Amino acid sequence: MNATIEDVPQRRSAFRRLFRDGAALLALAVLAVIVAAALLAPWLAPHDPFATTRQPLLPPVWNEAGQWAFPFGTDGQGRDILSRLLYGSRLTLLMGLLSVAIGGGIGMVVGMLSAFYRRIDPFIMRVVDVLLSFPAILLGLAVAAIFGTGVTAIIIALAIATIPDVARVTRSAAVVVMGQDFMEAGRAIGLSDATLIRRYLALNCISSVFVFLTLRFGQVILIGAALSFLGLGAKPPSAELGMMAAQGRDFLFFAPHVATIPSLTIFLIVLCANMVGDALRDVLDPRLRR
Amino acid sequence: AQSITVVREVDSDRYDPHRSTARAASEVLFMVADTLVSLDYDMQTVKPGLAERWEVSDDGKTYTFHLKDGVKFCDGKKMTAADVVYSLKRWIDPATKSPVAWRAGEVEDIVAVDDRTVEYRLKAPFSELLYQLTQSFAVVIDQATVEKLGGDFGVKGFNGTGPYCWVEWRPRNDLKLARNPDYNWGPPIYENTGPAQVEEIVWKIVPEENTRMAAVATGQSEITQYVPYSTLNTLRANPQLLVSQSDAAFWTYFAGFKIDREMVSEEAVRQAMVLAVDQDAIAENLYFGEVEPAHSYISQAALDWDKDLDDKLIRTDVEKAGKLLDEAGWKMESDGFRYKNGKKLSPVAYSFAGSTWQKLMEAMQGDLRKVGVDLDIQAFDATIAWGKMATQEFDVFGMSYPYISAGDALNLYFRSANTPTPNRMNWKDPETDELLDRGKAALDPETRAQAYGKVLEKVHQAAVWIPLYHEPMKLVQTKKLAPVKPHNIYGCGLYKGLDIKFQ
Amino acid sequence: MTETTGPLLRVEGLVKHFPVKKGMILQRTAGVVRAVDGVSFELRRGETLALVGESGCGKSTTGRLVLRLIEATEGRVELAGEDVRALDTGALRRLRRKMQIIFQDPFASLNPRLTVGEILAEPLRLHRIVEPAELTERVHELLRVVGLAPYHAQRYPHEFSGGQRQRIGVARALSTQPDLIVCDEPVSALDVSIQAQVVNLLQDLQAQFGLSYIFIAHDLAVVKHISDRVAVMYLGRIVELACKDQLYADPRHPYTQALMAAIPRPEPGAAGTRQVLEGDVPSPLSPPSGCTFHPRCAFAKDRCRSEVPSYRRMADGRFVACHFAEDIPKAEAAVDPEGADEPRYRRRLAVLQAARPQEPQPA
Amino acid sequence: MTQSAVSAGSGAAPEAPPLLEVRDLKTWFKTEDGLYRAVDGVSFAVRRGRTLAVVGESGCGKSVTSLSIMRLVPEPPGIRAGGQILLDGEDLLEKSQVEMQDIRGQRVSMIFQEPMTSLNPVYRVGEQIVEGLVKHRGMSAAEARAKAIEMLGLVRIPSPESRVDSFPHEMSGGMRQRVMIAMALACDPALLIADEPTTALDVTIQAQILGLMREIQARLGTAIILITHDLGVVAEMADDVVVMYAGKVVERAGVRALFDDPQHPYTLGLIDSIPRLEEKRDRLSTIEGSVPHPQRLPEGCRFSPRCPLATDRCRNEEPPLRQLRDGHEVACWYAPIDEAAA
Amino acid sequence: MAQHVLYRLLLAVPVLFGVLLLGFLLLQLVPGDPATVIAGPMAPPAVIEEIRRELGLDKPVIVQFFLYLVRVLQGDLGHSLISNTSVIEELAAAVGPTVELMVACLVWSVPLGIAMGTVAAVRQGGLLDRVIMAFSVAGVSMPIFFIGLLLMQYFGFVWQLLPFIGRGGPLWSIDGLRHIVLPAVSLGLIFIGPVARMTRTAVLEVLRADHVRTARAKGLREKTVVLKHALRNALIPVVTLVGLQAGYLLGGAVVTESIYSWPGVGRLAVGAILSSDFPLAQGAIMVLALAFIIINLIVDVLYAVLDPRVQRS
Ligand SMILES: Nc1ncnc2c1ncn2[C@@H]1O[C@H](COP(=O)(O)OP(=O)(O)OP(=O)(O)O)[C@@H](O)[C@H]1O
Ligand SMILES: Nc1ncnc2c1ncn2[C@@H]1O[C@H](COP(=O)(O)OP(=O)(O)OP(=O)(O)O)[C@@H](O)[C@H]1O
Ligand SMILES: [Mg+2]
Ligand SMILES: [Mg+2]
Repeated sequence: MNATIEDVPQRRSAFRRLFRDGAALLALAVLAVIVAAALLAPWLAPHDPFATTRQPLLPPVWNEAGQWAFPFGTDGQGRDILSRLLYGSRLTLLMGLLSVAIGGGIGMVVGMLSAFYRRIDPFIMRVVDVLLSFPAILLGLAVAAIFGTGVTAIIIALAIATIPDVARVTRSAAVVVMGQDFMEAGRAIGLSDATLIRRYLALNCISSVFVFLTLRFGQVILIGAALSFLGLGAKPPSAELGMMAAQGRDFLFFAPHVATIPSLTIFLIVLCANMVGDALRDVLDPRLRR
Repeated sequence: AQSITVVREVDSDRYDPHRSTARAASEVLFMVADTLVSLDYDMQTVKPGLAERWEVSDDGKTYTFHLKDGVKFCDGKKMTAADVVYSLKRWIDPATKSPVAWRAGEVEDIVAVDDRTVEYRLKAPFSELLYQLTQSFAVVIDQATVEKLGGDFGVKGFNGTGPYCWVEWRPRNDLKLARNPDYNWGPPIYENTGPAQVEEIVWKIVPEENTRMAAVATGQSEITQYVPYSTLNTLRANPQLLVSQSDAAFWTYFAGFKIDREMVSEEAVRQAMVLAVDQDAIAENLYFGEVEPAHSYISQAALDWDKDLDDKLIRTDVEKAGKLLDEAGWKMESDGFRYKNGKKLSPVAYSFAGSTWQKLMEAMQGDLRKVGVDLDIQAFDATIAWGKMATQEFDVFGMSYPYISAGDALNLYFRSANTPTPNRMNWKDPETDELLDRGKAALDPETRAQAYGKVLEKVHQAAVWIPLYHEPMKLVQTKKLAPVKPHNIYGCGLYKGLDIKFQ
Repeated sequence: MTETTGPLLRVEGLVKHFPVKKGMILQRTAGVVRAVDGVSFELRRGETLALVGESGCGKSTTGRLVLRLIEATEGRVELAGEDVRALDTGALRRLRRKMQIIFQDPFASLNPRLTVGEILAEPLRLHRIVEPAELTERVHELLRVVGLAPYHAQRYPHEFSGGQRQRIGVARALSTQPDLIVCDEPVSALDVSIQAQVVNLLQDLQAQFGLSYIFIAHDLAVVKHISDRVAVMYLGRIVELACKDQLYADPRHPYTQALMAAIPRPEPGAAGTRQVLEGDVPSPLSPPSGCTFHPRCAFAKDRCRSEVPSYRRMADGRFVACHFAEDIPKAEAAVDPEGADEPRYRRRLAVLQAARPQEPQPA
Repeated sequence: MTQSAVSAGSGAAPEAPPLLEVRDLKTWFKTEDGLYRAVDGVSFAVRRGRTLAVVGESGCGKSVTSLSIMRLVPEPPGIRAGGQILLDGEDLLEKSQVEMQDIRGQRVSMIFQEPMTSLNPVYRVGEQIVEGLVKHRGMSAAEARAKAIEMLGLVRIPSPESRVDSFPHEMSGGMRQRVMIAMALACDPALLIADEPTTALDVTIQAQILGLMREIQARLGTAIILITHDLGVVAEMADDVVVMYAGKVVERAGVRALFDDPQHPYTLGLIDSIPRLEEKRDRLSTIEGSVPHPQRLPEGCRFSPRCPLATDRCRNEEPPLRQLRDGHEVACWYAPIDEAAA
Repeated sequence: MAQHVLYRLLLAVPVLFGVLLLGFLLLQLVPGDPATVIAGPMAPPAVIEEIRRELGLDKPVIVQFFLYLVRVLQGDLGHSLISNTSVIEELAAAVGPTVELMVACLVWSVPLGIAMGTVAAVRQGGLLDRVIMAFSVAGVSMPIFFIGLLLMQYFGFVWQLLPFIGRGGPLWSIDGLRHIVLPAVSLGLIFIGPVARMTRTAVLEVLRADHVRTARAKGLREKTVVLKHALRNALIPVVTLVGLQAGYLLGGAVVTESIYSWPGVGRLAVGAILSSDFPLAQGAIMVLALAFIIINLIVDVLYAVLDPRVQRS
């Protein structure tokens, strides 16, 4: 009897399909290279990223006056931009990752609880609305004013700013899941709320939240950079891409590489994260599939 | 429509001469009001201002000023000796809470002898008085306006006798001044003592230095002194622009030690740190050679600088710095920093946020790293920073200041009475106080120079500061304007702006 | 206790009002949906009671109330003599073993993130039905019972067709060895050919395990095939409850009659004669006064407009909620159970069935 | 394969050419996961004023067939892989989309399964009916509105004068489906394709809508292609029936012939697996297994894996649609089944 | 619909209150002490104490908040600690330019973004779609200050086409227009991306909807189908999302205003927070939050206009 039951052919797994999207794959590869380079900064960096030299504002090698010793040139204090870039990416990525992880974690829990316990939903959503009324940059400024400037302040601000968005996204995903019969089936079996939330709700929301967080990761880095730009930024001597861009701004008109190279690196990281996120969403969100 | 725009970095909190000490305030106050006496470009010669002449009594305690005739306020009211008296007395009135009242000396009384004569009586001689009276704190303002506007004086309006009149201030955006057409009592340092030659001056706030540079380069601003050094060479190469410079560099940047803090209480440590910092490199790399590296606490060209000290100044010597630290018991560990009794040599430095100080501190940090000192920089935004720097919680602080003479600088920073601010070093030394008193009260220049010279020697020896650089005055202007000669009084390059005119 | 003699399930005066809330902060109650409005019935062991009625009449809500998946507003539910509504969380969870549910939508009723094995093992583990060592064995057995193969345990729900998923749902319901299964339209979403498979499966399982079903459906033909008794619901109330033969042969409530008349029969030429019920189902937010069916009822009198008919037992043992149940004329379209001719294709079918390999009987 | 026009099933005169004839229609989909031969050689004909029912299980290609006639299959991923769709002799597959715009809504109309979502929620129903009239009939706004009200009256919507200004969400499902019918019939099309028009509705409402469709057909003489999987609806509505399985037509017959004398094992199983009110059975007969996934179509006869009679020939060779007798065609090597064996 | 809007207005009250509370609390926690800031660096402790008392800073936090609320309700936001001007006046002067900038940005970027998104959706998978999507993903990945600086460098500095410092005057004057071009373009460029993406998604979704199939089945022209039946419906989610993106836009405005020295609320807020000008910062945050609420109110009204389904409920 079983021989006659046709099974549905297995759909290509999300990852296999992701790998067929050339652009996304490239983006993923670039991102991987950047992450690896950032991780290996101490071994890759040709110079001490904090050591000043007597050659400020050296242009990059593709410029006539460039020197191979400083492939991307030097900044206003004669520090090697490539080395600072490597270390800077580290901090920037860490900043993005941590704030997205913290904010995303809290936001997800809040969103799921809100969808699961409809009683507290209106209250939570009002709080989320209030939080949403604070543009991330203002939040960043205020938090930085409290905790002092520095990466921690930015991470806290960005994490807080991430919470309401993630909570919303999670909630709307969770509300859809809540409406499905298997939630009721789980309850009918006698599962506790905690198990239902963990094994049923969370597992089914996580992919859309994950996609959102991938996209959010880029945004967070952008906002972080903007915060640096507005005068917060990491504490010297540490290097952070946004801060480097802001410092390079002083030389924008005649030594543009000091600002553009870190800016472009930010752009590249965010672009890749967004492209991967887009591709993930296309793959994981069947509604948008072609 | 002969209007010019001057871009600058920061705004003042208000434009009340007695309550605003920022350079941003003085820049405008010099234009909208006048002082009794003026200072010449050499920063040493006192010239007439509202007073056409003056006498000093033999005991140095009484100054008699004879005022020019026909001076009027912007609102058309005639200025008299009573206005002068009112203004100066408001300055020293405790109710005004002026942070710069000390600059007026120990006043016994100021009286209007008649409409055009003012007598300034001191309790003790004050050799610097005339210099102080050239500053913007000593401008003459209109009592009626002050009383009418109350707290809004210098915010919503102003009434002075300057070559320009107050039109409108939009805080943090711009401040508009219009020419006073009746003006003809300009100081003789200017060729043009009559009405100003442009109709309107707009002081515009552009915090980003790069944008300011671009603004002059593209003609959106006609003149400014606030361009980044890094761009000066580019600007000099621009045929439409003119870069001029005042030789007097009486604005000094330094890092001070709080000498009673454990970390930097040893003279050897301080000396080592001074030795480690490479001012020449900083001037060259950070400022493109546009500033004068400082090894002295005041410009060596300033009045009463002690020439004997020239050879005794501490110059960069990294090796010697290391040796000093070794001797003092600070041992280099494997992480490249020095420790003593398990404590890392990591002094906390407070500084202003913003690119200037950030770069400067980072450069120092880099230099100090080389001798195993880990400078822990904490930067604060201007308004917080002042409060922070009034505390006792840091080891090093970054500061810059304008001065006219040795006496001006030393009396400000090294008096015991001036702790905790501006004497943030906690330099409490009776001998210094006595020498300063002597210099201040001296009736002849030699005595004064000698007294101040001693103080200079003492503090240099104790290595209480790391001098960084003396900032010269550089003006960038479009060639559409006739060349403007930079002044350096209180760092205000345009001073009264009487020589600004289109070609 | 009267466990062995009494009915397995007794439902009395079950009411569920959903408040319709307005406002996000103050949550005023703007009205109530009377989803279930005084439903009473009994269910014996091994019996199948069907709930039929149009969409939104409260069938699913009733099923859920019985299982206490949602809290009732009023009424009493007794399972094997135990008051379900009075149980605390722990006791309720233990009781859940005894009552299970099967859903309509085979696509939404299985957690897509768990393998079939995990789905089936979950209740076994939770209620400690088997020793952990025997877990896999038991999962495989369950799969076999519903006609799937053990190797299916490693797969995820999306790798199955609708019919297969419905079988997994059935297996999950069976895993706790329940006494009662609420089947909420278990075959509505399936194709005809698959529908028959699942209906047969349910019947086989009932015979094998002595299950009781509450069978929710709107297909009266399927209901007739599977159930013992049928309850017809209209706007949250049972309007008629009777043995299936009684009901199909002679429906007494005008709504039951209309419902039966409306079913398209797979008999060419049968249409055209029947009378069609006019109008739409009223909103449960503002049900009509009196008998809620009166606006659509061909026999409505003044009394129907004002007086709510009681839910009463008629002489022949059925329950009905109509003032004039005895007087309503017999419907033309009523079904004569033995009335059908042997179809012409019977012999051909027999060939087909003969050719088919013998169906395995569930072990 | 029969290329000639299909003649009547229940004795009607064969002389009139069919209104629409579909010949060997193939519509495939090319997707990331591979090629779906959703419709793979479908032929049937619709006569004027008559109803053709298309039955089959979910996914067998009923909707794709109807959308192919309307040329509404999105391309890509759809591929017109072959065949002809002759409307009064014109091949619709050859037409450009712009030409099709004049045919759709005017000569061929369509109504869909979901009355809840098939109307645009942001426009009043009147406006949505008027659109077609203005486009195809060139009516003025006032004329079109009058016509819309008339059409709403025709589909028995109470007080059409006010209902014409309602939004879809203000109507019940049954009413919306009536509006859909009014809209489809507004321009007096010769052919109406109804894709499961009552599946989403309650039985009582379904009965209303089906009655309405019969009535309107009688009045306007519109030919109808009725797509459904409910054999009850087929029996009630159709004149001719096409049974589809996995993208193919397996049997084609007049409605009586089909119910009384089904020939294909699939049709047979289908008809017997539905429980009937009139009879009492212990068990339903079933068709074992399930519909093949369109990507795993078996070789040969597509029903062969589920067919108890299947032989190697069935598994290797695809049976063509053969005419058994007048108007009754079946795609099975063994039809008619030898009943002597029983 | 009026009821709907009124309801949304009522809803905004608790949000606004929360914003006030948060703004107040945030600034309560700030380490800098307003009294010290006012008194200046050299003031003796007694003076600072007196100022504290004047400002009510010695009272419990709750009382301070209550007093603050009372004052706010009376329209008194206090005085700037730095410039001593009335906060309301400073804000009033800054709101205009910010609104100007927002309008100038939205007026071109939203229609263009919607057009681009629609075109991309209609040409899904085609070259144009890819180009537009590449552009928009680049747009959302670009740091706003980078765009601003690039535009400033080329259009302002290198080619000297447009001024880039401050506001030139009201929008209807030539100078005003010239000055707003660069900020509005910078801000708009970061906004086009999200709008185009959202529109594309929404249009794609609507194009798949049953009612669009109905419209096609009616024989309507493709243009009518897309513009009348798809776009109108797609605008509903787009409008909502634009509202949700208001925070993003406001954040962008803060940076843009800083880059171009645009005298708006964003710049004011940054300056005030950086200089611990508490009353001004509180006021500016409130105004920005208010702007957010107002944008969302406008969105709600638009939503009601676009979607007849909300009008009754
Ligand atoms: N959670 C809920 N909140 C508010 N109303 C509800 C809720 N659940 C159900 N209802 C309403 O209660 C009524 C009965 O719903 P129920 O799902 O029981 O109907 P049903 O008979 O199962 O219909 P169907 O055949 O469509 O499944 C409906 O009007 C429905 O709108
Ligand atoms: N746009 C599409 N892309 C890919 N495959 C499609 C598309 N549209 C339909 N199909 C496939 O074509 C096959 C036939 O679909 P169709 O909608 O015609 O079935 P149906 O007979 O109408 O089923 P139902 O009764 O469920 O409506 C299905 O397997 C489906 O997956
Ligand atoms: Mg239901
Ligand atoms: Mg279909």
